[in-house]
Amino acid sequence: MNSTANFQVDVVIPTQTKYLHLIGSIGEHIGKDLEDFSGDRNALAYHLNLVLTEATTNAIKHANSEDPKDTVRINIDIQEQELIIKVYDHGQGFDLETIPNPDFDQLNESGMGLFFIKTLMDSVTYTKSGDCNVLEIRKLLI
Amino acid sequence: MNSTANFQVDVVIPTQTKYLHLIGSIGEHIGKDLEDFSGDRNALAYHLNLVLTEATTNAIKHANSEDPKDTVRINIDIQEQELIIKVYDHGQGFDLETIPNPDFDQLNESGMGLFFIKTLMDSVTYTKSGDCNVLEIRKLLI
Amino acid sequence: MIVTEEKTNGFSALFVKEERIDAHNSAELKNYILHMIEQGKVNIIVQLEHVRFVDSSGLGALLSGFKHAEAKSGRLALSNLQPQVLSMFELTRLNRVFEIQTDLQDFF
Amino acid sequence: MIVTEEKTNGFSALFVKEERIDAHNSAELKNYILHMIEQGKVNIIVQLEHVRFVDSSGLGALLSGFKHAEAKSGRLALSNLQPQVLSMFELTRLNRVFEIQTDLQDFF
Ligand SMILES: Nc1ncnc2c1ncn2[C@@H]1O[C@H](COP(=O)(O)OP(=O)(O)O)[C@@H](O)[C@H]1O
Ligand SMILES: Nc1ncnc2c1ncn2[C@@H]1O[C@H](COP(=O)(O)OP(=O)(O)O)[C@@H](O)[C@H]1O
Repeated sequence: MNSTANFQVDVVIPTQTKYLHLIGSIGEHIGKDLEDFSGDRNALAYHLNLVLTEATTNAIKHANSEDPKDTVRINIDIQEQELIIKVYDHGQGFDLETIPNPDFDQLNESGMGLFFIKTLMDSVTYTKSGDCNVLEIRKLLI
Repeated sequence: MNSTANFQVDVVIPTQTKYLHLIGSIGEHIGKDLEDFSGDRNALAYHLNLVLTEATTNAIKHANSEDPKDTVRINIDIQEQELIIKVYDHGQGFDLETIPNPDFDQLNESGMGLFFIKTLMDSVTYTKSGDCNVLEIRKLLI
Repeated sequence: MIVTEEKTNGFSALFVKEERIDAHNSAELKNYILHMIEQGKVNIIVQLEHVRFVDSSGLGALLSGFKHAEAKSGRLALSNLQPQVLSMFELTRLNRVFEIQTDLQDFF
Repeated sequence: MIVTEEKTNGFSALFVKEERIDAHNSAELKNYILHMIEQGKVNIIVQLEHVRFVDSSGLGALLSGFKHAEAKSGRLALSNLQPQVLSMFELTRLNRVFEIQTDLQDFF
């Protein structure tokens, strides 16, 4: 039997930054539990913590619909060879292609979140899905 | 605005004890985030960690259908006044009413899990639900 | 399960270096203690300073060690419990079974 | 955000006592540092020994402090970074911006 069987986590949180710790920790634990991953599991754990934190922060900060009952949904699907994170927001959306990488010679206080996500994971897309937007992040586990 | 808005966590794990840490930690974080809870939030965090760990352990150990692809689903629903945990298993089930409290004068190595759940939470039921069983645990947050 | 063992004043001190004891690692702790007792180390103090969380199977592992040590006229005691871990012993009244000290040194 | 401040050799050492800096508490860290600079404490070493996790907003808070200290002819440096936290500075090449020492004492 494969020691890292498929599993799923689905979380719906209010748009409040106090929940970032919960979301990040879930990513950290998942990384540490992926016993079949041949790379550095502690690094993977940190990276999943970071990527989930950054993606959720963006959904809270940039896509807040001003409705105090607005929520962010985070879905994590761990398959044998791949981990798929989906973060759903109810904001006005944005065009991922137009966001440039940070200028490393003159770094800015902000604008590093998507850079981390793109650098540490294998693919990232942002699309409309029904009445919300979904940031989909994939990481190969082989 | 209520600072502890409603939120939900839904996790599906393989029947392996290595995932207990993840499930327990989620409970611990939720407890610490419940800013409206008037009682001791650190104690609540420990209790949710414990109750989720015990309930998931039972679903893994006593209800394992021998199928390596068997899973346990854990659902946590945080509402304004109440927290509801549901743990779904695919085993043969059991009758919660027939399980006695531990004999404190002659304690046994096992049989303390349900005692913790009943003592620390406000209500517990175990019922059939479709093709699975569900242990439902409620804790008032007022 | 990370544990270390030390011999002090005729006792074997067992330091549990895990933050969490649950059904994933409690069988290992139980077997470790039973193995110590089989080797003739029947007076054991389990030092729990690092343990932030223990579930019913963890309590069960310690209770099993207690009973086996007693059966060989030894004893198994506990030290350095974090407050929330101690409260698990109180809820199950296991604090009346185990001798529990604030610090390992308090046994001597 | 739990921080403590110490005056050493003309520097203000700021000890961050949180395990995690993210968008929930980074604004507080940023404002704390800016307030120090406004008070004339323009030479700051941020001691990060306790910090196990930092996100982009945490890096941004430190960078903001760095820029403000520099604008007042001071400097903001860092010490005691855990390896994974250091790797965040390397990924963004912020390790070329900040002076980073293994230990607070290494500055003196
Ligand atoms: N979910 C989102 N909805 C709307 N805009 C977003 C979203 N995520 C990112 N953006 C846009 O992309 C930009 C870059 O994001 P990021 O790299 O995470 O840095 P930062 O959030 O610090 O600006 C943001 O400033 C914002 O304009
Ligand atoms: N999900 C379950 N499916 C079947 N039986 C269960 C389940 N949960 C608990 N039980 C039964 O209830 C008993 C008591 O459970 P518990 O108090 O948690 O102690 P322990 O698991 O240590 O025996 C178990 O031994 C088992 O027979």
